[in-house]
Amino acid sequence: MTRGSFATFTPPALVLAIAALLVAGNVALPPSSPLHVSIFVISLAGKYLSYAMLALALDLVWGYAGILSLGHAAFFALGGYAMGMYLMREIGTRGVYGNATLPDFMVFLNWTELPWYWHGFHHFAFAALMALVVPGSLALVFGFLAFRSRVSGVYLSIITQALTFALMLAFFRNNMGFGGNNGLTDFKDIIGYPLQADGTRDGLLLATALLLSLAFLCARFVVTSRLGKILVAVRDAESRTRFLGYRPESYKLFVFVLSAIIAGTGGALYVPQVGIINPGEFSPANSIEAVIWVAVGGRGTLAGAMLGAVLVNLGKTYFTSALPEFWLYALGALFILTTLFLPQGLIRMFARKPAVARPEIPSAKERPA
Amino acid sequence: MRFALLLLGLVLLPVLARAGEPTDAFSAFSSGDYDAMAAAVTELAVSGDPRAGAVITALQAGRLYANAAGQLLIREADGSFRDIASGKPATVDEDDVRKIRMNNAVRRAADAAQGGLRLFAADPATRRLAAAALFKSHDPASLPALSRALAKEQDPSVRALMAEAEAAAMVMSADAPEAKKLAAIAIIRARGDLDASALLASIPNPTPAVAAAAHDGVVAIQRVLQLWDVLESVFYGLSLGSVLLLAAIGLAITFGVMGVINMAHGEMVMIGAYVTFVVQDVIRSEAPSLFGASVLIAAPLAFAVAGVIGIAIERSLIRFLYGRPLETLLATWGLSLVLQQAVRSIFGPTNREVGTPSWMSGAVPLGGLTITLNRLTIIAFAILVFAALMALLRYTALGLKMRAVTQNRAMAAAMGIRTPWIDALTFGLGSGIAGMAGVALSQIDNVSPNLGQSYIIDSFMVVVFGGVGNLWGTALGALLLGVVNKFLEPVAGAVLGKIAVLVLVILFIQRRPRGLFPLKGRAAEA
Amino acid sequence: MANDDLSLTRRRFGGLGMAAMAAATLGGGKLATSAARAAESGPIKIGILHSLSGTMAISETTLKDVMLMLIEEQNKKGGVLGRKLVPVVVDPASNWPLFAEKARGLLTSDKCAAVFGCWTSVSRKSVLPVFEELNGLLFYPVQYEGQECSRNVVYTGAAPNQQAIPAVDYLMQEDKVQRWVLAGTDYVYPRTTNQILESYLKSKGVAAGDIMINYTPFGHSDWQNIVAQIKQFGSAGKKTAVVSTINGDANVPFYKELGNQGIKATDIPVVAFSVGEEELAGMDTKPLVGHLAAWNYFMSVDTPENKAFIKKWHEFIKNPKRTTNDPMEAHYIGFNMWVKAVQKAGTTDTNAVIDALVGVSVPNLSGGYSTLMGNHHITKPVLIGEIQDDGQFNIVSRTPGLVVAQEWSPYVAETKDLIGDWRAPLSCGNFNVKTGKCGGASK
Amino acid sequence: MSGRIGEASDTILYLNGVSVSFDGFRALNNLSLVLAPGEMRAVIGPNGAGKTTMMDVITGKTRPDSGEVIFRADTDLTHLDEPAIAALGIGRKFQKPTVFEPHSVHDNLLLALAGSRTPRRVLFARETAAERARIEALLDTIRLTEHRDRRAGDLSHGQKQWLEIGMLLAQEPDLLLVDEPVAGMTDAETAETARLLRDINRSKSVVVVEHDMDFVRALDVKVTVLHEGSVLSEGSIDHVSRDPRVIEVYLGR
Repeated sequence: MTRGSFATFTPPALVLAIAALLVAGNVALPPSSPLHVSIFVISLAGKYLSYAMLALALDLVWGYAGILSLGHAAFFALGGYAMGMYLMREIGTRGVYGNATLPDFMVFLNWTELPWYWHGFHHFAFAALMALVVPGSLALVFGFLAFRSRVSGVYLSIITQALTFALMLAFFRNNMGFGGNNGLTDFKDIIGYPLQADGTRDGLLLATALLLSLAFLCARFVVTSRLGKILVAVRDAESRTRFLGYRPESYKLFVFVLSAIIAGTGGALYVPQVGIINPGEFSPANSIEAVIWVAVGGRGTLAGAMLGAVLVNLGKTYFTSALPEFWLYALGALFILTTLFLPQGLIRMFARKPAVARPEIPSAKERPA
Repeated sequence: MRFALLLLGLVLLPVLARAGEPTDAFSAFSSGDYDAMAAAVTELAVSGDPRAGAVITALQAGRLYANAAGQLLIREADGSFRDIASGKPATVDEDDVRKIRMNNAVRRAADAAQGGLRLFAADPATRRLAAAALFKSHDPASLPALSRALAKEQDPSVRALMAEAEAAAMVMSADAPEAKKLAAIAIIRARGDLDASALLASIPNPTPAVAAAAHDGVVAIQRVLQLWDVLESVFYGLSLGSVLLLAAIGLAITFGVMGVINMAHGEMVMIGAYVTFVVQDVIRSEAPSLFGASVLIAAPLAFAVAGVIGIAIERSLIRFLYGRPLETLLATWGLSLVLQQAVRSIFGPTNREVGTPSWMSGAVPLGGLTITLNRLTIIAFAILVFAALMALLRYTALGLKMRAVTQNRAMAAAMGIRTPWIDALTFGLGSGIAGMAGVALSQIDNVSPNLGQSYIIDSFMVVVFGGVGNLWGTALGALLLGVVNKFLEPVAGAVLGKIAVLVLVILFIQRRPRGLFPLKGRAAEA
Repeated sequence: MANDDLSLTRRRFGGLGMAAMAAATLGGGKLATSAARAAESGPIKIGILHSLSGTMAISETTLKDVMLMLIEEQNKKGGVLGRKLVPVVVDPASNWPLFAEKARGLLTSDKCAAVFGCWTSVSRKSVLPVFEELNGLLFYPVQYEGQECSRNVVYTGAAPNQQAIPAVDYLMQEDKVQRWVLAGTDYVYPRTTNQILESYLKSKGVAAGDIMINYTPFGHSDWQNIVAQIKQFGSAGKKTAVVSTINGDANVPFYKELGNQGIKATDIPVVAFSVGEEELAGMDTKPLVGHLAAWNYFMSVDTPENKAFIKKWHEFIKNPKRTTNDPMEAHYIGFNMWVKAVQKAGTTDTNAVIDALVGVSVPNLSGGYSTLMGNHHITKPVLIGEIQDDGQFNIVSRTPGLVVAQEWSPYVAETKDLIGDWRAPLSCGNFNVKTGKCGGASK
Repeated sequence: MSGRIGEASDTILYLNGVSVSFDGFRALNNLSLVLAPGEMRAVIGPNGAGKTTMMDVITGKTRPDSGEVIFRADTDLTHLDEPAIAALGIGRKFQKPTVFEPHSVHDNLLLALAGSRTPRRVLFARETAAERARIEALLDTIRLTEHRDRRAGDLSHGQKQWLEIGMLLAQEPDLLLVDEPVAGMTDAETAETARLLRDINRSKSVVVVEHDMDFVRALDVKVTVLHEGSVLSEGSIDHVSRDPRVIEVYLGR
């Protein structure tokens, strides 16, 4: 096995193997067995893998194309909302009001008709498509405008943050028709399978692992292709690529849209497993946290990004229970120490491959005031 | 005729009431029945009882007490009690008496009563307050007293207020002649504020002529007020802008000039607010007389505390990360979590009370505007801080060195400037200014561990909008965003207005990818 | 396994997380959750699910502390059923999916017999499916929008009719208010409350033009125009009042702006449903004297129970300045109800406790008894208080009796015929009295 | 318009009255310059004379305030952006060597090879035998054959300069703009570079901006002296070095 194909196939194989083992531990072993995996662990694992997909998406744009998006959670949340809308429609008459067409919160606001943008979401396939199309389209429009006018560096970072902040405020509005602060919740089942059943959760975890692996392979194909080399070239010496006849904006747009679609997929898988989607998912802090997963895991390595997402969230799960009053110290210290002592991320402890060249946005420091 | 009788009655009342039974009124105070209390206050005020003023004043100040037997006592400033009925000092146990509380109805009655009682006070300022209180209560019963007061009044400004109060009572009077009412409407219309308009809109049982005049008056007042509304929006915008500027200006240094993506900036602001809290806490217990100056004392202290913390952060963390700006994001984010939790551990998770000194509270009318003093102070403070910062950078040796280091580190080092020390000081300066912003924000917002988080996004937005590295850009950007926001808000509502501002910033950056004041030429491409 | 003490449980819970990563080699190890939650011996675990960090920490941390105090008290009395109570504190960090995750952990890994927690509606909505799936028991202590009646939740806070309507009645009678500003944060609680109030006011003859409804975002901090707008609205010659459902953080800047623009309670009173002693503790209340709040409890309630409670609280928290507030009383009531129900049932088994809970009466702190009704809401008195300059409330009015909660709004077409009653034989949270069936409007 | 293009008909590059200013500073002031096909031209001038700005204008990085830049007698470059101009056949080497540091020398050349530049094509592009051969030839030209697999960032300064020139050649341009190619090079490397440029000039037009007078002399081509954004003097190196104005502003007495 060559080094390249090792790097390509090991991470998805590991992801699938872990997911399969967890599911097997849940299904095959009786609850009395000490190795039995509880459904709680299954849903946690599903959540982490969904986050890993967001981290993967973010690393694709940040690690390879040098676009530091501080608003990537927006794409994740939009994918989540698309899935949430499907799950809401799927409730049907089992909601508290028993209204067949209108989700509970609309009944509650005395709405009488389903808004136009909710039509079609009772089809799973349509919702799944929208979970890709909506984040992708937003990325396309936003990226087209931003990259065309050569918005870069911190300016780009801050407007992506503004984007997700604006979306958060918009989704908080009850008049938007997405349930306001309470968001979408109280889901019953997905394509006919009850969400609370263990089998469904096992299935969702496997589906997440599978799609994460696919997303990884897709991202890996891109970054190892000639296009991937150009992305890195754009990241480190954008004007050189331009004078070579490349249009960096097209390349950035391509990878930005691809990344948004992967993030949207992550969001769509996340929602059925955590059972709620609320505008809080758009909060800028979430996007910054995703950046931190990538940095902790190892920017510019796809496996590192995924590892970072899983490890940081694992830590969060553990510390919020074990040290409820002090966990923020632990988490904060982790970020500081990683930056100081492991600038290349945790993945470097596992892999010896030399770092991808130091990737930076242009430093404001180098510019005169 | 009845009016004359009333007048006569009022003149005679003081004489008659000497033998009256104000003790009935007194007993209502301790009854706990607020309606009875309100009636008692009104009754007491017109009774002419010499104790009325003292009792009502004590009631308003929360110094009126009653014991179980219904005996009324006034608590003096030194803590001793005095029996009202006898006027003699009384020895009572604190646990046996309870404070007489009011509700809004009683409070209104007390205000109106004080207006009537103080109309003849020696101090013009007191008479002015009395006239204003009577305008607000616009009770026709106060007409005779007002006309007597007007006849005696020498001070023209007090006279004008009394005339307005008389007009207000006149239009509300059921039996005043139409001509007098029309004249009164003219006086109220000339006053031209919201209270005047409210009064004109509520005249009871108007004759057609009165109704028409009142309606015209309301329309005229509203028309003028609408013009003032525009100015008001400008003031609100400048005020919001100055808050944004204060919040952002420290960041304009640590992020804009030094290139540190300083996510802990908000926490420096928060620390400044907590310094204000601590200063006030100490002042309250050690030197209450200094409370008015608490904010002035807190500002330099907050600068020092946040500045020293900033320097410590720079020396222990940031200096290892120069040239890796993105990693400063990670480290400072971690730091902000730690600082928030530390403040939560030390001061508790709940809001802490930061008081507003009296010179900063309230508002002054300026034409049709209501200029709130805390906002005005913050605008002035923002200008002052900005001017001081620009002066420091421009005219001091330290400022020169800072500019030199940020422009060309190698050259500055070659010229003998100790660049690490300057880095630390610059970061400290930015943090210190953030701390001072915290003092100002403590006056308008929650002092809680989350304080910083609510300003960090806006701060970054302002710095980027203005153009990274350009302090003038930050200042203009902040004011512009503030004003735009405040003009959008009435049209679109608070939420959509804010969304619109964000979208405008995004679109603006598309048009000008390097902010309001981009750095041009080859240097900008580096 | 069920006999493990707390520290072991913690470790196991942590191990559980770590296992997710290491599972490839270790398997899920030690994660079994099958044993029945209600083991009949050993300590009883009580979950405390309140945010200790993030935006809600400001309100929720106090509730965690009060729960710890109540549990400590109960243990001094010998616990329940002769078993010690053990609190399990977690931090859901104001993050709604994390609430669901923690709830699942408390129920499956820690096997808590009951959970006391949540503040925001969205956090409750997030954990609700978990409690229903795992048949847990949640005590929810905050006033909320109603429109919910779960078998697995005990709502110890006020439903809208236990707060809003008496307050409006008071203003109409005492202050002769004719014009109303309904100002709220844009989320579900203010929207429901305002919906109910609007219908109620209209039924009392208030014209549509005399009602102004305004919504602001969470954490709104610049109130200049809105306060000016209120002032303007109040200048139409009719007595005006503001009914505020403005949420937590936004209140301090709102009241500061009110004070500075010189709006006094004697001119335009503001009655708030989300401002209690905790919120006032962060403010200089001198300019706010006379503004009102409606709650089911005030710290200033003058009863021996309340005095004792405040004393215990100050001793426990070691700070004589700390305030008490309505949600704390709700936890006090809820906890005592749970204790009584467990004693009645003789077990901590969820089903037995839920059955035993309905009808339980315990003393509240305002000198009466609160009873859990079949709809899993409790009866409460409604108190109206005016803000004093010392940050406390002066109670100016209280309903003569206890008010029974209306969990389903009579002002929403779909819910006006619904009732909830978890007693047999009905055992239904959304029984339609028109159709005679359980399960909402259309069936 | 057609008339002017007619004037420029026998040129590869024709700058006509180009002016650029930044914040009131006139970087180029009515600059005109004509380059014949196959010509190599050296451009010299003191700092701030406008040399780099001229390159920026030609390559589309900076849009002039006025004037026109005609390429191959028929295309006005002032309306095109960098990639479009690069695609027309103009290559540019920066003052500071700019290569893709994380990539190998081989990959740097591969990315520079002429070919489709659209993301779709590039995504699925696989290295062909023809490309490999071309890269080998280039490696030989720039003397980096042995460093084929090294990370470009690890090369010496001079090697980076050559790699960048190699990348320019890989683009197969008709006109090369070379900004200070020998800055920081050893004498041996400088001589080698001069030889390399003369080689290149056999098939392509070249504009070299340089400070190093010995190097310019070694190139032995027509020299244009810029000063304050316009042409001060033009001619052979001996001609311009005798020009008193040039001596005044640049060479010093």
